[in-house]
Amino acid sequence: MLTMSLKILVPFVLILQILPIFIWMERKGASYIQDRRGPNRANIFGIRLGGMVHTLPDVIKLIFKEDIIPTRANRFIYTIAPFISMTVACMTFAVIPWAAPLTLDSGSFALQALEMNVGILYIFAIASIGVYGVMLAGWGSNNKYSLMGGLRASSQMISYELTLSLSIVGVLILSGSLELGAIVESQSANILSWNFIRQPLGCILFLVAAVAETNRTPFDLPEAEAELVAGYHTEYSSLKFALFYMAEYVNMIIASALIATLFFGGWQVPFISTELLREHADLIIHYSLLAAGVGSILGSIPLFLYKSRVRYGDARDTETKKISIAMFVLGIALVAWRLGAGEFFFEGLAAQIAAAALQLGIFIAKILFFCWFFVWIRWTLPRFRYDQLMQLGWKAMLPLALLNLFITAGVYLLV
Amino acid sequence: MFNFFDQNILNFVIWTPLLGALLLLTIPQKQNLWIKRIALMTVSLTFLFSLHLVCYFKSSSGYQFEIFRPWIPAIGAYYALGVDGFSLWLVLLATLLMPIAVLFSMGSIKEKEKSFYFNLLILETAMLGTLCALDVFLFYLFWEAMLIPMYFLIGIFGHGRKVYAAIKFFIFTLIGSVLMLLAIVYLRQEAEGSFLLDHWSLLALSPQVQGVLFAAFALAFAIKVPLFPLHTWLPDAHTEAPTAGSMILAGVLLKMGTYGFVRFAIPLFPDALLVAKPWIATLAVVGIVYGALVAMVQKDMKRLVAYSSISHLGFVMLGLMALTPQAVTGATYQMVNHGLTSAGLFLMVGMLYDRTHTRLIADYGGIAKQVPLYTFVFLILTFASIALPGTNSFVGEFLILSGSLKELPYQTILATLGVIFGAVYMLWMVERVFFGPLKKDSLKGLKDMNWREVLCVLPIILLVVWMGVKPNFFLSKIEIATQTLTETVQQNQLAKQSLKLQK
Amino acid sequence: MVLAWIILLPLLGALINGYHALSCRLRQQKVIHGMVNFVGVGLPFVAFLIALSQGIPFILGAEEPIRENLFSWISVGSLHIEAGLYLDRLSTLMVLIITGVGTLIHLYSIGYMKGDSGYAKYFAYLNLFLTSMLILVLGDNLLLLFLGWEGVGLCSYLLIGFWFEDKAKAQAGKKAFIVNRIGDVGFLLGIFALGVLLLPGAGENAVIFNFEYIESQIGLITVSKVFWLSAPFIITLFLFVGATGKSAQIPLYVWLPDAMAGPTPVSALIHAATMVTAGVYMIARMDFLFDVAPETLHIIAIIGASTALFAALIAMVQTDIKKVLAYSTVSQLGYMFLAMGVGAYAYGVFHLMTHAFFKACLFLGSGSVIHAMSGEQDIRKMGGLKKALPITSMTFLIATMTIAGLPPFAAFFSKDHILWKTYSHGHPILWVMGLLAAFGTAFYMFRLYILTFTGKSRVSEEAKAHLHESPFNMTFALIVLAVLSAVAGFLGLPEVLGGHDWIAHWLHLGSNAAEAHGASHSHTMELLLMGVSVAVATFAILLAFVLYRNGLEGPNKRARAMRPLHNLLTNKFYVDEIYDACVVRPIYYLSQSILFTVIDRKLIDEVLVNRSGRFLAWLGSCVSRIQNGFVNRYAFCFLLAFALMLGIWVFN
Amino acid sequence: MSITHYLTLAIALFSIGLIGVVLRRNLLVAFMSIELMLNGANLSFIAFSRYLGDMQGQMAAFFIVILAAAEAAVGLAIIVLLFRRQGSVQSSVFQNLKDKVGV
Amino acid sequence: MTILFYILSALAVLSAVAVISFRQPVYSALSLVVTLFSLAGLYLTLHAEFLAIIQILTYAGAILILFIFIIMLLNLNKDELKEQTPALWRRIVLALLGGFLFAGLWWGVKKLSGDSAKLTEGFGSIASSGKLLFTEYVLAFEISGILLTVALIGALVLAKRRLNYLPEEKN
Repeated sequence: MLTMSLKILVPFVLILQILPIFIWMERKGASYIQDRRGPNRANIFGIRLGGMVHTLPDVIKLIFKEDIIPTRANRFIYTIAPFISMTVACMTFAVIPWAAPLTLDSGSFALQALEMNVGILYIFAIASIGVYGVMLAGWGSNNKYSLMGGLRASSQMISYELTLSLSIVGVLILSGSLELGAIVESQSANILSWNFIRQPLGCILFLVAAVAETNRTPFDLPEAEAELVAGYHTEYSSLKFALFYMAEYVNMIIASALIATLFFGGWQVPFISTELLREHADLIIHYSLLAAGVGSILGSIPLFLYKSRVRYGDARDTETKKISIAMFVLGIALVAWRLGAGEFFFEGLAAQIAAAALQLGIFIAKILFFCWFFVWIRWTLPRFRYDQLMQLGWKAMLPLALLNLFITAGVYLLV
Repeated sequence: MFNFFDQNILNFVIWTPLLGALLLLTIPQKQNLWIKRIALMTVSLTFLFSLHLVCYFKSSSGYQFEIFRPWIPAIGAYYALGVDGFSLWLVLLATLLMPIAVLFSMGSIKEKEKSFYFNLLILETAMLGTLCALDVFLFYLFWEAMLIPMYFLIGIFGHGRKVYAAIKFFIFTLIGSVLMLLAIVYLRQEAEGSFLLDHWSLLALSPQVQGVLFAAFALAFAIKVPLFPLHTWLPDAHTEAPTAGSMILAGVLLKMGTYGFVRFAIPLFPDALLVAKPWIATLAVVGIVYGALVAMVQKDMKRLVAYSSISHLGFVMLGLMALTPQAVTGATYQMVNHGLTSAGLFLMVGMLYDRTHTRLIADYGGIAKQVPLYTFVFLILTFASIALPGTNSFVGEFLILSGSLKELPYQTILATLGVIFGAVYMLWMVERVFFGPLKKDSLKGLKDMNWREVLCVLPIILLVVWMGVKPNFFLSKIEIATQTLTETVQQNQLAKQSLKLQK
Repeated sequence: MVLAWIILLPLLGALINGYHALSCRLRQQKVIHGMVNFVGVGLPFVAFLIALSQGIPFILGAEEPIRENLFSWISVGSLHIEAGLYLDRLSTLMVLIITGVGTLIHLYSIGYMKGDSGYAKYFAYLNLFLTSMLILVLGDNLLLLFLGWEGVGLCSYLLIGFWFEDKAKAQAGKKAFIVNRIGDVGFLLGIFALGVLLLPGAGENAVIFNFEYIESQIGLITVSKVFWLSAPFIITLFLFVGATGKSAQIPLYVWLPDAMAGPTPVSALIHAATMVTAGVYMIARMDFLFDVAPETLHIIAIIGASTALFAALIAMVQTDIKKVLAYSTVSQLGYMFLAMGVGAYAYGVFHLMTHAFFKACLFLGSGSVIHAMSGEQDIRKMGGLKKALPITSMTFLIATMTIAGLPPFAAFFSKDHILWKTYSHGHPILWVMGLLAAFGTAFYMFRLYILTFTGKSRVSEEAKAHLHESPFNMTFALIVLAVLSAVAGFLGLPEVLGGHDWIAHWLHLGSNAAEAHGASHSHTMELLLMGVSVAVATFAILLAFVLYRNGLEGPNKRARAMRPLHNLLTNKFYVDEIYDACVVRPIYYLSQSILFTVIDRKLIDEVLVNRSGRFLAWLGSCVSRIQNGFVNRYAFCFLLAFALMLGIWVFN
Repeated sequence: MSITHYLTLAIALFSIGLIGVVLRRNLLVAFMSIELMLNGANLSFIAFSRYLGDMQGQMAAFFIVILAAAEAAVGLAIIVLLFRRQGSVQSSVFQNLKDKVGV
Repeated sequence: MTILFYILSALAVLSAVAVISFRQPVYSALSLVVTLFSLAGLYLTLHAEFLAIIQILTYAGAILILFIFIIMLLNLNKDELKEQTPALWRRIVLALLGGFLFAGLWWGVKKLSGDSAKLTEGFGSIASSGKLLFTEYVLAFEISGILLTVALIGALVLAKRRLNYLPEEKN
């Protein structure tokens, strides 16, 4: 039971860690795209970490805001809607593998919360349940605009769900199984075997559908400020709004995780296969740590010399200096440790764990990259009109997905 | 050629009216003169054929002029026709009354003649068919076929509450005949799937079964005869029917009930008859007295004659129930007599109606002065219907009453009471209509009978006198049939008695 | 075939006259009086001559009756009825009376009916009447007798209602026919009872209703039973009921007084001479049967006597000349039935003959008075007509003396014989009643004579103007009849007075038993009784003279004195009103409100026919209520049905 | 857990669905109870397929689900139409086919 | 395993009862979702993963959303309040009838023997289901495809509002 609970814990913790980074990235990215500084005020003892600390007060703000329930709203549905969306969002992460399965004496130990051979279908099922949250929220808050917003959001999510599922069928054909672990396995040969190369069209379609699925930018009609104020969650305040907000970001994380696992080889380290990785795991770690130490030392120096023009008159001015000193000390320690202890020597399980750790790191890097991708799209592309959105969904992407399916099936059969 | 004609004379008699009717259809409605001529010709032709029947009727027991051909072998129905003492004179009566009816309605029916004569001819075929059928299925077919044209005649050409009367007439008879149908079906199955009457008469049925079957047949025929409680359709049907219609209805259709008793109910179920005899006789006698008494208070002449026919047919039923040769012969003879007298009376009332369009006695008074010939004929018919000796009804009534005194003493004494009341209501009507001062001016211009009406009434008057004075010519032919009937019934009853004694 | 001609001749006359009357009426032409007279009177006269020719051998003592068999009327199975004629002494007497008196009356009515519009029709009816009377008399079996019986009833209906414009006259005709019909029903029942008795025993072609055959079967009849009563008693009782109906005895006499509505010769012929005597003839013809039923004879006697007395009382106060004569006929008939009742059939017939003569003469006399007074019948407006109508008054006087029973005239002998026979056969009470009736008869007859012919003339002026003696053809009949009524008595001269009572021996009716019984009394008693009756008659005549000599004032005063009795008598003991109240009205009420409306209309029509129709319609509507379009209800039914099926499946 | 347990549950669902259809006047809820009945049937199919070791049961269940989807689509379209016509979804409102009693 | 069965079946029954007893259709819809989820769980215990997922995907994910769509679009809630709860006696009678029904069927079912057959490897998984679908039941599969299309078009034609104020689309 322990391993089972551990397996569940890891994805959950993973999401909760990535979430604040993603929020920070979103705000920082948006500001830099809009040529402005992002959040840089909040600090703990002067350390601002480039605005990342700001998310903490954000969260606290949301929690402690006054919780207003509109009169004559359907109280039960109004309150339950955010919880549904949040739980649904978190549940999908269970299926995503974050590292190669460990070969233990008692059989392989999959490093994913739920090793289901229905895999992908599970995700889509849960995604379709997600629609409930949105609809009930829109309807529960007894406000015409939120109702319209809820309707639009749900209809959009439903129609793009179709394209989403059809676009990945190509991948399924190639990988031969719905189980995500197996899909990643099928991409393990080399960078060329990654699906975004074998399935370029599928990848693009999946990407666009994923963005639409999470109601992000080009497709974020429901929350379009201009027309529907804040869409289905206009009436929500404090914690319930926070839940919706987080649910949205979790959805995006999952979308990017899916993109990574399905098309970009999941936890596959680009050029090193798992076995290779396992043999040289100790070597790689040793050298990477070493590189990290040297890097931090070199990095701390320019930081130290940097004079910021802005004087806040409080602890923030000296922040860069304190950071640069910290980096310097850390780098020295790393280098010393690495050189002193010499190469690690893992064999058997320890090697596998080390390899898994590496793969996990790569996997997180991929997710972050795609999160950045989402943010990037959001603050560059203009918004679609509703009928254009539907037009694109039904008349453009669906045929393309079918075409892609057709081609891959044809090729697969002939080859 | 002649013996071909003689062989299936019955076919000729029965189907000529139908041919006439079909011929009528071909003539356009405008040519009503031709319609009348053709109708009259067909009907008279049928009468001629039936005369042949009379001449060549050998006075031997059993059926004459038999025609026997398998008709629907699947259900065992044969096309069997035959005439014997009972049906001969009724056939004659039907074929005689028809020309009179047609001749009379030539004057009185002015619109929709084609459908009127068509219905009449169909009615005649049905009547003749019922009388001559020896196969029960064929009998039932014609029996039902009779209703439809009569229904139309009353329904379309009648006056006053004609639709109500037509429906009532139809449904009353239908209820009875449906029960009969059940009995027929049961009997057919009993007689191994054959509908022939001869096969049926050989059947030995247990008394209880006989009782039920007899009840079914008796009910169907009792409605038609109008025995007492089931008679309310008759006055309505008669008063609302057109003259020709009520003539045929009274003349022949009522006799179907009694004929049915004679042909089916009595011979087939002797034991049940033994049990039911007193009951039906009492009902008949009640009918006689009831009919006479109610006739006394009628305001409408036709209705009075209708109730009088209930009373007269009560006599016939009494005769049938007594089952002695005299009584049954008298009953059959009385059927023919009543047919003549009541048809005659309806004819006369019809004539009055054509002239003054009212049948209420109160509207008349003292017309004897105006129409002496009409009064003379009417008086003869009145005395015939009262059964004055020398007229036909007296012979019938005498035979019935003398025959049935032994079997049903109490009923007979009550029945003779009916004779008195008969005289009362007829003379009361005659006195109110004919005698007394002629006050009403509407009657001043009353014309006497024209030649056509005299021609209609003449045969009836002649027959009334002839059948009164020289009845033997008719009785001898009926006698044989009654002889066979009473003997068969006696044997069965005796057999049963002896059986009972042994048990 | 000679006898047949007697019947056919009048029939022929009737047909010819009838056809002539109808065609003239239709073609609006005048009736040729000559032809009608010749046919109407001539043919009956010829019939009279033939009858005479056939009758003389009998009068001269021939025993063997003449039989003629015309044709077989009804023959069904073992029942044979022949239309045969039979002439023996009794029927010769009757035929002679009928044809004789009939011809005279025909002659008389030529004058009487001269101006009438239905002249030919009248003669046709009269001839028809003669035919049916002759059939009645000449018929050799009961059926033919009944045929004549009803025929006569028919003709009396036609003749009484001859002037049918007048409502009262038409109703009188109807009343006569219906009352006769009630009697006839009794007669019919008698015939049927006889038929039931004789039929089983009859041989293959036995003619059971012939009189001779019945006489031959008398042994079987006396012994057998009908409806648990002795056969002869029942049959004779029924026949007697028929007789009362026809001859107007107590219960059914009411039609005779009203029958006066007809023309007077009709009353003379039918209600005096012939028809009413049919009952007496029938009993005489069936004397062998009646002898065997002593109880019926006893009843007949009682009824006869009471009718005689009863009618005599009423006649005393009647004011209409014909009504008086009508009641006198009823009482004389009472006498005849009294004779029959005591077994003296011959004397009954003898009285019948004498009565025919003097009653016809009286009626014709009154006819000529009415003719002279141009239709006036009320004796209170007459008086002192002797001078104006000498012959009529003379003949009327002779007839009155006859009927009163004065010695030289016929009635004295016949009536006396009857009284003597009643007394000698041990019925003293009946004899007294008979005597009183005789007193009454003498009183009212002379009252009538005095009031009409003698005394102060109360005739109104214009009637007095054309008061004239009736023409010869009318007075001839009167004279002949008067002479006959005077002379006829001597036929039955009793031994006691030296005659050898020819008529009784000639007819030798009835079994000798009755004869033997009477012989015991001595001749002296007979003479004594004869003297008493003559005394009574003369006393009555004197009383009448005293009372009515000087007009009506005196009698009216006395009438007012004994008002209740007088009213009772003038209203004929309220008999008509009683009949009407207890017979006619209840039957009418019964049939009108109970039978017709309640049973016919309400019970059968309403309840059975309409009500059942409406019930079916109601049934239909309440079933349709289930279809109320409510979807859930249908689903519920599905569920119910499914559960039911499940239940069935589970439990077996 | 033996098959009877699963079947009892299936029957329970089925009868609850049936009652729902009969009881509820609102067409939508009745429609949902029909879905409930279908699910009851599905469960019995799958239970049988599990205990008979034969995949056919599941295939049948699969097709039932498809059928339910199609039926829901058309059913709801009809309900929308009914609503648009009568303004309410109460089954008591749709009584036009009622037999006019007493005509 | 048995506890799981009892929990899930209790949940299913309760939510089923909730479906038919809630006055507001939205609540019944939601309780129907719960029923479906519990059934999906039951399917899993019966080794029918493919169907469990299909159940959630189509039933909960599509059909019920359609329901809620309809409820929301027609905002039925208001007039639902008018629907008065059926008379008490009707509910009792129905409950009795339901009980009787249940007992009858249960009586039928009771006789079934409880032994479970040996399951083949991969029983109920997507692969085996997929294989079966495309071999043995391929015809049924295609027909159901057609059926769904027909249903789609049908629903569209039925519910398409003839917008009379918009000019008829020229297609």
